Amino acid sequence: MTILLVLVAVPLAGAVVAWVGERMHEGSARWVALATTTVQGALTVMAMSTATVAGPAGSGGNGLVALDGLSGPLVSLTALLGIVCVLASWSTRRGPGAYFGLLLWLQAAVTAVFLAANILALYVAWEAVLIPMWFLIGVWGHEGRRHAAMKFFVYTFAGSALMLVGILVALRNGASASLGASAFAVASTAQPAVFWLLLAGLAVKIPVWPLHTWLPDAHVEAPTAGSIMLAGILLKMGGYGFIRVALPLAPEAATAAGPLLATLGVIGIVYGAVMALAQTDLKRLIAYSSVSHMGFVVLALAVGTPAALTAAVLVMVAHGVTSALLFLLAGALYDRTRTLEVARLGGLQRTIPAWGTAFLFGCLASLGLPGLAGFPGELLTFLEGFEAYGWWMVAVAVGVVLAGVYNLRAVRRVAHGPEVPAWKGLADLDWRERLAVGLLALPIVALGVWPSLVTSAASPVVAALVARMGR
Amino acid sequence: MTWTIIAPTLLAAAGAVCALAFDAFGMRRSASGAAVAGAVAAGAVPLALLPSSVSVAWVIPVLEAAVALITAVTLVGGWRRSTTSSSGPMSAALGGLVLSASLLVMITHDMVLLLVGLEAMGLAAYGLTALGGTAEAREATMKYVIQGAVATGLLIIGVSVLFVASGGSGGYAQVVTATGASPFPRSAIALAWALLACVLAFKCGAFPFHWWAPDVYEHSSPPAAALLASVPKIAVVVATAQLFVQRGLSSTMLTFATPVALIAALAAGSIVFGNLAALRQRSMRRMLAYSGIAQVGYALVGVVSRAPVAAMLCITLYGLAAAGAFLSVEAVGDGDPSWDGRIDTLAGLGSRRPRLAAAIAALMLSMTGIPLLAGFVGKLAVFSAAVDTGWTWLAVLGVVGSVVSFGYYGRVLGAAYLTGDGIAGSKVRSGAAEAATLLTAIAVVIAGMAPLFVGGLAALSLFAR
Amino acid sequence: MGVLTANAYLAVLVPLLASAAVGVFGRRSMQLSCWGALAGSVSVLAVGVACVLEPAGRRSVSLGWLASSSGELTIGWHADGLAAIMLVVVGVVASAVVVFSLGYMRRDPDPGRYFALIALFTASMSALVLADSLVTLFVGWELVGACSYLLIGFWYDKPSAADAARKAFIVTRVGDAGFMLGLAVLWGATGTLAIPEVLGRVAALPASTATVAALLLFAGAAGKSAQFPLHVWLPDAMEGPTPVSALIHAATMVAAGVFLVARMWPLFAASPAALQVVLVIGCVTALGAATIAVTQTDIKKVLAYSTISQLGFMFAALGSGAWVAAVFHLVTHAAFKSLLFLASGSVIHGSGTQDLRDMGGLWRKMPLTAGTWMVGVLALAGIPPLAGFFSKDAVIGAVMQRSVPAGAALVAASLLTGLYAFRATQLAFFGRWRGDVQDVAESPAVMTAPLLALAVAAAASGAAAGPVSRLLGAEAEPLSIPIAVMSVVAALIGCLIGSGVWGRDAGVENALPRWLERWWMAARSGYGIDDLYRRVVVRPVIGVAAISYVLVERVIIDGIVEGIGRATRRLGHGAAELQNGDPQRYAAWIAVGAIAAVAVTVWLGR
Amino acid sequence: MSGIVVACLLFSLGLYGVLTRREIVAVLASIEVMLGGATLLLVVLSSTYGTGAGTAAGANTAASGQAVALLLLAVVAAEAAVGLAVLVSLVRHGKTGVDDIQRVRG
Repeated sequence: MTILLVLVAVPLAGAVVAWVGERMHEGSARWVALATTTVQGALTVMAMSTATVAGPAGSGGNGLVALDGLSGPLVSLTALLGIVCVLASWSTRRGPGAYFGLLLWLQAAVTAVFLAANILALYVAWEAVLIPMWFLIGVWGHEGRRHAAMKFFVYTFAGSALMLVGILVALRNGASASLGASAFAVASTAQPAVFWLLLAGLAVKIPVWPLHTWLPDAHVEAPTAGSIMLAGILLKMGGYGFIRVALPLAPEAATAAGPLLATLGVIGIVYGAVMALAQTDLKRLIAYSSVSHMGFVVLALAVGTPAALTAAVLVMVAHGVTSALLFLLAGALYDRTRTLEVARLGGLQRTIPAWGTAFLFGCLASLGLPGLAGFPGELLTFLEGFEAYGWWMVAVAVGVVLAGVYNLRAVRRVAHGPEVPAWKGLADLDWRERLAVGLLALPIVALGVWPSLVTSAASPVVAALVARMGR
Repeated sequence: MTWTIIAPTLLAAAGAVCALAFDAFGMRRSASGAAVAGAVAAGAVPLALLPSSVSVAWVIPVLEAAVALITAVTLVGGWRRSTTSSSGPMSAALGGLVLSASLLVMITHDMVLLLVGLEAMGLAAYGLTALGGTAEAREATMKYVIQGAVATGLLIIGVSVLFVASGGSGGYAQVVTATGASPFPRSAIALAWALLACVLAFKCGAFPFHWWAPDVYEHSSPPAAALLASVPKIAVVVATAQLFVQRGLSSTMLTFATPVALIAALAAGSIVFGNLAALRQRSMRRMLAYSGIAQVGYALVGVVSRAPVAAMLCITLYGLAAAGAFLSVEAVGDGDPSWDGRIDTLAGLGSRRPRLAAAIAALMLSMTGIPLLAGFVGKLAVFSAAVDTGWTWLAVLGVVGSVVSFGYYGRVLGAAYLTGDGIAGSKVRSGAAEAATLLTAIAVVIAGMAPLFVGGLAALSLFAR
Repeated sequence: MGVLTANAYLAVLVPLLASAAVGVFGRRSMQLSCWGALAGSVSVLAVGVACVLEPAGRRSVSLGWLASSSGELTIGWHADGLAAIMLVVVGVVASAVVVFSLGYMRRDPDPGRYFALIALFTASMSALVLADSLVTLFVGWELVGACSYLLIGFWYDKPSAADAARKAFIVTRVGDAGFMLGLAVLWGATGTLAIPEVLGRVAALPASTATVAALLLFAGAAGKSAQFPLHVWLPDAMEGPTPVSALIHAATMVAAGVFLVARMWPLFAASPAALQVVLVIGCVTALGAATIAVTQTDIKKVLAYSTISQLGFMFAALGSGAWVAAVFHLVTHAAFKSLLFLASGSVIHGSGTQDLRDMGGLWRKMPLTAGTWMVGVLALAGIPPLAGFFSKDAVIGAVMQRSVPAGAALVAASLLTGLYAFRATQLAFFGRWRGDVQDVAESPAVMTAPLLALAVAAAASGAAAGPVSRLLGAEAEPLSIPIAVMSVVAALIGCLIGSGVWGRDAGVENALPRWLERWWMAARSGYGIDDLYRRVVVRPVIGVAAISYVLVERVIIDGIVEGIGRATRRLGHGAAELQNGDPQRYAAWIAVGAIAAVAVTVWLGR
Repeated sequence: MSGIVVACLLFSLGLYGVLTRREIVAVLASIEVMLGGATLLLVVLSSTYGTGAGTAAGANTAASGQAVALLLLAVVAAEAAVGLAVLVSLVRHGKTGVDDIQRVRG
């Protein structure tokens, strides 16, 4: 159990050391950050292997920390993205100490969310994520960063504030604070209130259509590492919260809200794809593709069968690595060209081949090509969705086609086509960026070929949750 | 034994008198020193006399100590000002008096003493505001006096009715029993309680009796504002909590069913008005003043949901942060005398004075109610009490208020960190204000983190009962 | 031999590993990457032959791919007769193409990537063929589409190639969306996606479900096999290197649609309505594509439309219940069509142009290519004793029994086939050399050798009718003489018109009579279907996206969010304005406030 | 009963004066009247409404009421003193009317 507490403490310690270290010795922050994230990665692997991954939530000493099949994959994703973020922001010159400090604080907070075994601890960690993200977007962002940072903070804070009230109402109606295996459901009269209040916070985070408009602004303005953590892992807190807290607390209300949530999910898929089609800025395009992918998660959560929930976890992890790769590449490109206007880009496969190939790989993964991470989760969601909602899945099929359209259109306009003279002498990816791309490409292929890496861990836990809900 | 109860008030008053004496002999430094010593002594006594086992009896002494220490911090924060300008020692002495009156208000259980305490606090506040020295300060004081007078009138009527109804004794307990059976018709008693509620609302700056607050806090000297924005507010809210949720502190019986709706209206009004008006403010102190109105609203939610300890905790933790915030204004002023007190011209503070900026950030985020900081602990206690007693809509209003509050607290952070350029700070004249700000910031962080280690957050529900 | 049939997955694994090796190490030398790709395709051929010689029956393994509580999605392989035939076809054509590419891609700067992609394609194709569950089949299906995308867009800096690649992948994905829906229907109805179980439970399915599932699967097949209305991508796919067209867009990938219907035959057999649709689409495509092929000026476009037409024949056969004939025609078509494409590659390589109007009299300078082309053309036209005659005749025979108008349409199509085949031959190989390049020379041996091999295969595959149908578990029907005579006569008429008209005057197309001119131009542009799609589908979608982004996202949804922010600030203004500085107004507020409070308390407390 | 009416009348008059007079001096004067009225109310109430007027206990209420009234006089006096002190500082800067002290707003 202590290793789980360490998983939160290590990044925090790293954050302090990085921040202080930078003061004493220029450039030491990034090495400290790299060391911390690698140690965190190793610890996570150790924790995953020793913890009874398949067992119910083994709660920590004072009920603060638990690791099981549901939170395991997401904690591992966080550790991986932590390393990638450090590599991606290796050359930040503006206050690296604070930058890496905040990044590690963010990682610690997110890990704490996934490991929290107590509702209030989960809420505290959930809010603790906001502050570093606000600073990352606000200080190191691009031109419109102040507005984007403010919008991100207030929008998410509004959602999570209502979530707090939901938690309080739940606690009043007999829910036990521990998220472990204890008897769970709230009195059925209070379930609608609890469910909708909790959903307010979760829906903003996932994001569920139409509560998504903060995402593109935050992504366009955030620095590379900020985008990677935001898209890669912060969105998953919503999905995780739904499965870990909202479903067990208010099962009947969740079933009743199923059709509405499914509709919002399907709209999210199609709407996100259509919006991505209309974008002229590469990062905004990737942000909308995230909205579309998370639409699958919402649909899966709405269906609510054990298979669908497993699919939701799978899509979350897959989208985590895929969008992280795309944002890593968009950030790397921005560092070189200082613009992400798709109209001004072109022929990059010829100019910077390594980047071009990685971008193509990312887009193929994003459009859900089988053999890559996106496909298994989306297929299982599609199948479960069809079984639950029948011919509504035609809209999802349209969404899948549109995903192909906007991804290939992006590749066509950015990577293919004749070389643009303006970008003649661009430097291709350096070894750090290639390592980061490799670190992401590996899981993308692994999950695509053998998805039960995640599903075999998540499926039993989810089945137990659903069984206990008596659904 | 009664002496030990009154000791803190007397010690604070003694400190003030010594300060005046020293000032008469022109010894400014020792005058300020005496005031600070008085405050610290006033804080030490209740702590020393704490009963061994932690119980509800701990609450009032701990709050007394907190109030005294906050006063000491504000006096230390104003050290440069009180040792250099001629009216300095006078404001230090008045600070001691405010503390002394506030302590009286907190511990008394007698209507008349409550009246005397409130008036003494008011008069000392008039003095402190006037010492701001500027034309606006004088104007603000005059307005404060006029409004204060009207409030005093209403207070006297209220107290007199209750005093006579309770057979001339005026003790809270007697008043409560008299409320049930008294020579007066029910409506007279209702009038008295209503007036009492309104005056207490006036004293702690709740809506719609808040008019004096923005002017006074903006134009009095920052250390004075730090004191006035925290200590009197805490005292009045503690008194309100005791009065309206009866002396037993834990008993859930409300003396009079009807004032609950009135206090709920005051609370809701304060939250809405305070948050909205603060959004528009350009001057930092005026913004803090309006946000104070909202924060009182949150505390009153605790009173409404019959959780006196939660209400006291909420207002005290806010008081701590508010004092720190006003002292930070003084600290920034120390660094750059030409600063016009506006938020937007705080630009670049994050890079120029990182420690101070970090302290300001902690204080702002605490007042917003972000977890791991003191404000969240207070708000969580109050809102969970509200939800438990069925006042869920008040909790939602409070929570939404906190979200809106990031609109203006966040703008301070935005100015400090997100904008590059800004006024080039000169050499810092004296570190006293910055030290005081840092002290409060650290206290806020520690208070925020405490529940994590003290048996997990679930323990918070202890406060909610 | 046993070891190969036991673990047929080698057909997938070896090319996959080859592709990875070539991708990483192939940068340096052309030979190394060529050998890598060849190893892949030869291994497929070897496994195919092994399975043909020793029909080991169902050797399949299924692994828990996606563990989910409500049903097991498994992956695994299943080497039966149909798979064996397909493996042989893929093996032969792929090997020929790889050897041919050694010569064709000599001057290309990036051979490593080319051969890696070819090897990856071979691996995906055999994964598709060997698939034991519909999930694995779908994985192979999409990967094949992706490889075709990457290979069509091989010269990605050519805008037309990049556009063609994107168009191909998107149009096929439209079909694949239908396929996915079909999967969902079957998963819902039978609770599993393993092919044997699904087919086992087909009988229990209600007719409507079977029909819907069959039609959806057919949608996927139509997309991949470029049947009307999803055929628009194949002509543009000619932008890719010619060997790619030979491998992917002649023999293997486009045949995947036919393979799918054949593999899921019991499902189709269970729904006559679906078969009717397949028949109609097959005939319409066969005839329509043939008319367009006649008018094409680019030699590869002629062959592309010819492929669409021949696939139409196969689907017509499937639609009329003769799936064995369809598979047999698939085999023979793969042989002679890949031969024709490679020959056209050799012509393009030698003469430097793809436009038939700039060619002429090449048989003198490129005898070997001309010879092999003639074999291919005769097989295509269905002239006995070459392969085309046997397989096309079986198809027409089966279709004629099913419905005479359909049969008539196919006979007309085979007439047109003969017409465009010989028109192309006449324009390219006979008459005067109209091109400006002078030193036209025969292609090197490395290119002509595969031509010869395929020529032999094209000729001999006619005799394979017996073994093929036996492998598929059905005895070969005897040739019906009247049908055979009718189709041969039609073909001969076509050939005569083709070589005669264009023999006399190579430029006859420029001076056509008014009415024919209009039809001719329409047919050349594919009856404007491409433009229709662009106007009706592509442009509106982009337009709607742009408008809805500005309108729905920016104005409505984000408008509300930002609006709430602004409204709160404006309220703030209102609130702060209350404080107008007049102390008496404040005092009045206090008095009024107190009175109101008293009134409320008294009224409530009464 | 008439005592209460007088006290309320005095209080209302004082309040009216505070709200309407334009000179600050007059406002302060009105404040004195108002507070005087309030104190009077206390004395009248305690004497008429003491528990059992005329009995020993009643006398007790009346006495303590008057004692508190004396205390109130001191408080009101202090209030007036501070008010006048502020007024003096304002007058020194030439501001005597309520309109002159309306600059601080918003």
